[in-house]
Amino acid sequence: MTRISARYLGKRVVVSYITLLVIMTLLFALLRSMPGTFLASMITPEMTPEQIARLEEVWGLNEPLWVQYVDFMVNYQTGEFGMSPTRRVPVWDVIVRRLPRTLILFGAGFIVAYIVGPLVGMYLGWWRGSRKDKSIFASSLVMYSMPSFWVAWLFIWLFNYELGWLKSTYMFTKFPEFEWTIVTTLTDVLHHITLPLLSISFVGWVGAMLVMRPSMNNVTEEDYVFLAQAKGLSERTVMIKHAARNALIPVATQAIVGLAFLIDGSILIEQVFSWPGIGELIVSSVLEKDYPIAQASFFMLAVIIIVMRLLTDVVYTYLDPRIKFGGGQ
Amino acid sequence: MASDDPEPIVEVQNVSKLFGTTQGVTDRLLGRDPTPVRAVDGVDLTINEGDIMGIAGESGCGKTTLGKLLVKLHEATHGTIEFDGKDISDLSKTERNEFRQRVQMIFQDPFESLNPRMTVFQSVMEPLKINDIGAGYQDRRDRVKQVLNDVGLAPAEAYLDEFPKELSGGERQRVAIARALIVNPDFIVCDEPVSMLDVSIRAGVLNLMKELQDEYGLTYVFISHDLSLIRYMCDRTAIMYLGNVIEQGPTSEVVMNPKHPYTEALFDAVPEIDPEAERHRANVTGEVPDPRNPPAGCRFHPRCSNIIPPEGWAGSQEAFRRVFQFKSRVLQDDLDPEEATENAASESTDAILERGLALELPEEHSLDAEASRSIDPSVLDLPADAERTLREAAERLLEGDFEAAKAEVEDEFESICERENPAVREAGTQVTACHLYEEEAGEPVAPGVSD
Amino acid sequence: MTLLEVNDLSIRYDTGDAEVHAIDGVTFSIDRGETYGLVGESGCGKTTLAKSIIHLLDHNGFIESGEVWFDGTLPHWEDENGDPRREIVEDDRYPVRDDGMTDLAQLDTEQIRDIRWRNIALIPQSAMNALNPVYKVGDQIVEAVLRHEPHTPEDEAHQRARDLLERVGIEPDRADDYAHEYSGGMKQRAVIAMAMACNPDMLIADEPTTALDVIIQDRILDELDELQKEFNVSILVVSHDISVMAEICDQLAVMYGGKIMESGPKTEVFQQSANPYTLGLKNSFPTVKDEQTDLVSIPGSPPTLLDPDDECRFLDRCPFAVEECRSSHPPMYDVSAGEESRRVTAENPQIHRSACYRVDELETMRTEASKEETWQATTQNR
Amino acid sequence: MSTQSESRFELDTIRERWEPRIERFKRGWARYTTHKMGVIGLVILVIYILWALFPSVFAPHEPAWKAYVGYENTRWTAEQSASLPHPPAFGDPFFAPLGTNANGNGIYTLLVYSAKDALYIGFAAGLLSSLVGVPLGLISGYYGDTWIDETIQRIVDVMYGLPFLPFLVVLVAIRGVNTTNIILGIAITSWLNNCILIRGETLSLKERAYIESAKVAGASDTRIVFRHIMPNVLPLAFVFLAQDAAIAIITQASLAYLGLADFTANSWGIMIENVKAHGYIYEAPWWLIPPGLAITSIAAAFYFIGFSMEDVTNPQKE
Repeated sequence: MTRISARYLGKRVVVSYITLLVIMTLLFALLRSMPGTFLASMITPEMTPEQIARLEEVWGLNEPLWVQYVDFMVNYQTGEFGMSPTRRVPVWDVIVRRLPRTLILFGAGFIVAYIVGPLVGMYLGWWRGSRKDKSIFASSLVMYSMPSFWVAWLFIWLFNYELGWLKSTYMFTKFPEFEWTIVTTLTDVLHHITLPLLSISFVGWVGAMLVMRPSMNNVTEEDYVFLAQAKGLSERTVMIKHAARNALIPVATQAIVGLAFLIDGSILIEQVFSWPGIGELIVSSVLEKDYPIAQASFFMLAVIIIVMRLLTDVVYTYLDPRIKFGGGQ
Repeated sequence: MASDDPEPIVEVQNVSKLFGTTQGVTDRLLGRDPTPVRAVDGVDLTINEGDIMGIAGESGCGKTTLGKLLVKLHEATHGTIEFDGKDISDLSKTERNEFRQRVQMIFQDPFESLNPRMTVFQSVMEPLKINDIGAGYQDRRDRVKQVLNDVGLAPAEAYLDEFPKELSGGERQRVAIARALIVNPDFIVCDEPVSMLDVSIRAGVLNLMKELQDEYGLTYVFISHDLSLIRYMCDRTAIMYLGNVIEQGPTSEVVMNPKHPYTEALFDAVPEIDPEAERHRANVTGEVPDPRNPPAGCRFHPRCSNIIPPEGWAGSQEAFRRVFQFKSRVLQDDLDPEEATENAASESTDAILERGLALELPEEHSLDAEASRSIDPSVLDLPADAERTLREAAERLLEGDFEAAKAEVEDEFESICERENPAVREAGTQVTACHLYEEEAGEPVAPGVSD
Repeated sequence: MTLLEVNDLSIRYDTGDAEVHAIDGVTFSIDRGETYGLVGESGCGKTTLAKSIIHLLDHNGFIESGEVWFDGTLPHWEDENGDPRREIVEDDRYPVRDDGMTDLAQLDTEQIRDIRWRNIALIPQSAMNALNPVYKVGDQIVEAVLRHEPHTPEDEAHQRARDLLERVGIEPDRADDYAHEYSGGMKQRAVIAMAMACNPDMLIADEPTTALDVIIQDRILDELDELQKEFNVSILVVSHDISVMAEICDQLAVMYGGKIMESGPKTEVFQQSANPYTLGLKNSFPTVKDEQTDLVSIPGSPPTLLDPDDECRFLDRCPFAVEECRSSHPPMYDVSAGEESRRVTAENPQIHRSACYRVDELETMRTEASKEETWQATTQNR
Repeated sequence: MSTQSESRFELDTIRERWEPRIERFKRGWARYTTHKMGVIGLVILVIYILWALFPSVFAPHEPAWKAYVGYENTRWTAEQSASLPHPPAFGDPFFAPLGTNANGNGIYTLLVYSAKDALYIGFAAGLLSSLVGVPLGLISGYYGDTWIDETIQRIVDVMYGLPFLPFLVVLVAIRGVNTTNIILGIAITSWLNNCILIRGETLSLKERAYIESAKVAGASDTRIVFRHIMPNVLPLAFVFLAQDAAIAIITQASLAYLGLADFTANSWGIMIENVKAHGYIYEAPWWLIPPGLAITSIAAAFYFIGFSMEDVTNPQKE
């Protein structure tokens, strides 16, 4: 990792930070333009105007807009997310409890999708135009067309309802009959996570495949692949070591878009499986009009995406030695 | 072919073109400095009416950029280009339209220079449409047919509705020529017009271009890396190296009697079709340096066989060339003491000297004692003090003190070639930019006066 | 001593509706230590021919018929001297001849991989892009060494890579660099070094200098020359550039439309050209040193080779065509007999041969061919 | 004299203009039909378009039809009510080839009547995001490396930092849950891809020699963009349109699932949501599976068409 200089990394962090600030501003504007103030859910018809005014004061809504904005920006960066009006607990506490669960599910989904996708893409791209390629490609497009929550239900119906193999709700067993040891915890989580993970990756891998396949196909026409064949290397070695390794480079770029797609997927999946993560939280809080929570969850998801993009950059430099970040061309 | 009383049609004065000077917002925010490429650097050139002016050079020498400057596809960063007495960077709208009609360009790749979604007719007619020439559709169609016949695509009807992909490379290039000719231009820049064509087809296109020159009264700039084509086509030739024109003059003189060491090397390197021909190999070292960071002084000096020793150099020029290489290698950290001494028989400073003084040259130019990248310093006519300095530096290298080694050689062995960029001077019938001709020519001359 | 002997080789490309007769009944042979040139314009089949020797055709290309005898065999068919074992030679199931030569055309994909690089290495067209950008140059050479000599210790292989690089004039330290850190000429040298990694008997150089500037080209040609002297390797050069060929080849074959039109020792082919196509080609090639005579192009364009007719492939563009040319493509005639106005087919692929029915009228052909009108007349006739 | 020659001139111009295009189209079509996948996609799409245009022809009932009682405004018996949702029935006790939902509506009928909604959302959102993304991509590419490009790219960058679905959820929650807002929301988030890809294509087209050749001939920026770049970019834009349509349909279904949909409309997404809302995921596969398959098949049809077209318009294969 010598190719990526600390200076370059620093610059990327600054740019990411600016992006985050812009997104926060957008978020602020978005939530202030929600119908009614975000106190709507706390205000009951029998409240007096004084009580409402007091509430607004407590929540800082009587300040001028720019003060609210500055407060918001400053508070958010210090993790000061305020109180949840419906749950009456600090938003931070809720988020912190939920974040790891989302990361586990989403992270696992991401890894599976970006292992399976490029692998299949590699095979299809190498055998581009063959019967096998055509049929697998068409089937994966069909998979890509399925609404993920619907797929999840089909899985639940099959593996949980019919076969009873796997769990369909929550991350842990609620009232376990076993002791919590490392082994039981892991098996329990595995029991719970398999179906949601399967549902996310069932659709998610196709995005990576769609980039890998043409990329692989282009690479097969490169002279170095031809030379590798002329060297007498086996087809497998040529395909994996010489072609696929180069074809992966655009996949890293695509991952930035694919990330957002997978986050969308995991929100739906969390909903289906009552997986207690951020995605589930954001939807329920919007519906409950618990705006501080919605706002904070949104913020956390944006942070996840931005951090992941930074990581993608690093992976990119690793994949392509021609790119020397921080120096000239 | 040149007329008796040449009228300049294009005058290029001290023109430079830098690429990569602009920066994005983020780059600016992050304080990245642009490192511009000096694609064309201080070029003076005069092109006479009715001439075919050849511009030759290796890839990356700036010949294509110069061509694009001439047709105003790029704007010059410095300097002026005058077409028919008018500065082309400063044209009114009507003048610009006129310029666009009078000046045309033919591009290298006929597979790229025609819009794949336009028929031959549409492509050739487009300039008429843009410049609003011709009365109505039928008139334009007739003009197109006539030009197609002129470029040897007969019968024209058969080609009108074809798409480029249905044509062969030669046919496409003829369409491209027709497209340039249809507005009746005076001046055409041809950028490697036949380099993508097969040999047997090539001659036809070249001859066609020559015929059309008479017929249409054209002036050409013929850009090519292929020196035999330059020889065949051009009346006058300019040789470019790293953005500079280093020599120009009548083609036959430039070819047969080159003045600049680079020109000489360039022509030496061209293989001969006659298998019996006695040919020299090019006497240069290394490769063309990065145009982002060109050498100081004469751009060619790091590779030059005729690098000029400083006054008071007691040894031979041959020896100086090697000493100068040694110095450059030390300064660029190119001389690795471990590598040098690894499989050497002799003592280590000797080994470094043996290696550092060796040049990688074709057999005919290397010295007898020079084999497998090492040379015995004693065969060189090396002054004693120079050898002492080199040994000092080698000593430092062995100790691993590279800075000290650099300091040892840094201010020694200075050649005028690395200090000063040579001005353009007369040499014989040519003008050339080389310090070798400083004394005999005296004052720098303006280009184009030499005829 | 003959190293490679190609007999009546035909190669087709399957395009779905029709077959492209890329190579049609080509015969030639290369001696050890010899440089053999295949020269011709784009689409004449020269690259296809060279690649087919080690089965590197595109997926829709296949060898229709013919033999490719090569003096060398698979590692597991060899005895300790590197010759094929007795029982292999005698067994009819193996494509090995009594004189120990192996028919490469009959080897399957797995088998030919053992021949590639170990016996026959290749410098591909535009070697500039032939180095994989994501691996260090040295490692790519090591890869070739380890593939064919799996018992070599890793550090020995690395040392060999560095030595090879040094041999072609690259600092050994640069073995740890990536290709993008190399200049154009260095990449070309690195590929040449890689080609020498397993000490092959033969090199196939496909347009080895086309993408290079003249000065670098000059240097690379010099380099190839030296390598050949040092290792006594045969080189099969493929190029469209006649002047490069004139410089480096010993023997030469001029190809057109999937056929060899003229072949023989270089000087004879160039100086006593005996085929209308060669004569035309020479006319259209400018030289830099000589005072210029006018160039003359060959009218028309090359044939598509989609299910071609029997007639001479050059017929459409040939100013000397007679009725006989329509009957079939001419066989290779002995030129020295032609000089004496006799028409004798030549079996020996090493002598000067020409595929033209009018080989017995060389005098007329040569004088006529130097005139521009001769060639223009053909255009007007059609 | 003038009128006659003028009209002739115009006619010729029209002929000259269109003849090559028609020929191109014919050739493109011939190549398109060699893709089995593309043809299947087109057939599916045509079926759904017919469903959308003439639902009454294809559906056995109106959407208001209810099992056992038809269009009568009577109540079910307890027994009848308990049998709902009813599995597929062919005339006994009523005709509903795919069964009914818990309200007694025929699944097949609802399926047919929902096609309109899906197509509307697909085309509208796809078109809208193309209308934003393609011009911006063109501008950004053509003025590559200037402040215009820089600005557009920074906007795109920031937008990519947004989590799409939550953004949509919030957006729809603010603007009110109706189809128009859903379409707007989808378009706002999906133009990014078009913009980036069209920009890349434009950037590479811009470097082609024929663009420079047009410049030397004196062509204006507008002429270059509209005559030389656009025609080469548009086929690609259609490809993206098809993909956007697919994404829009899936997204709309996802929103419906999250409870953000106009529940008065007939929509496949809402049908699935209803399965869950009524708690029949495990018991009524005839209700759960068809709408999902419908969404899958129409999205797949759009993808099939898009990818086949990409192959056809790929200049390297032309």
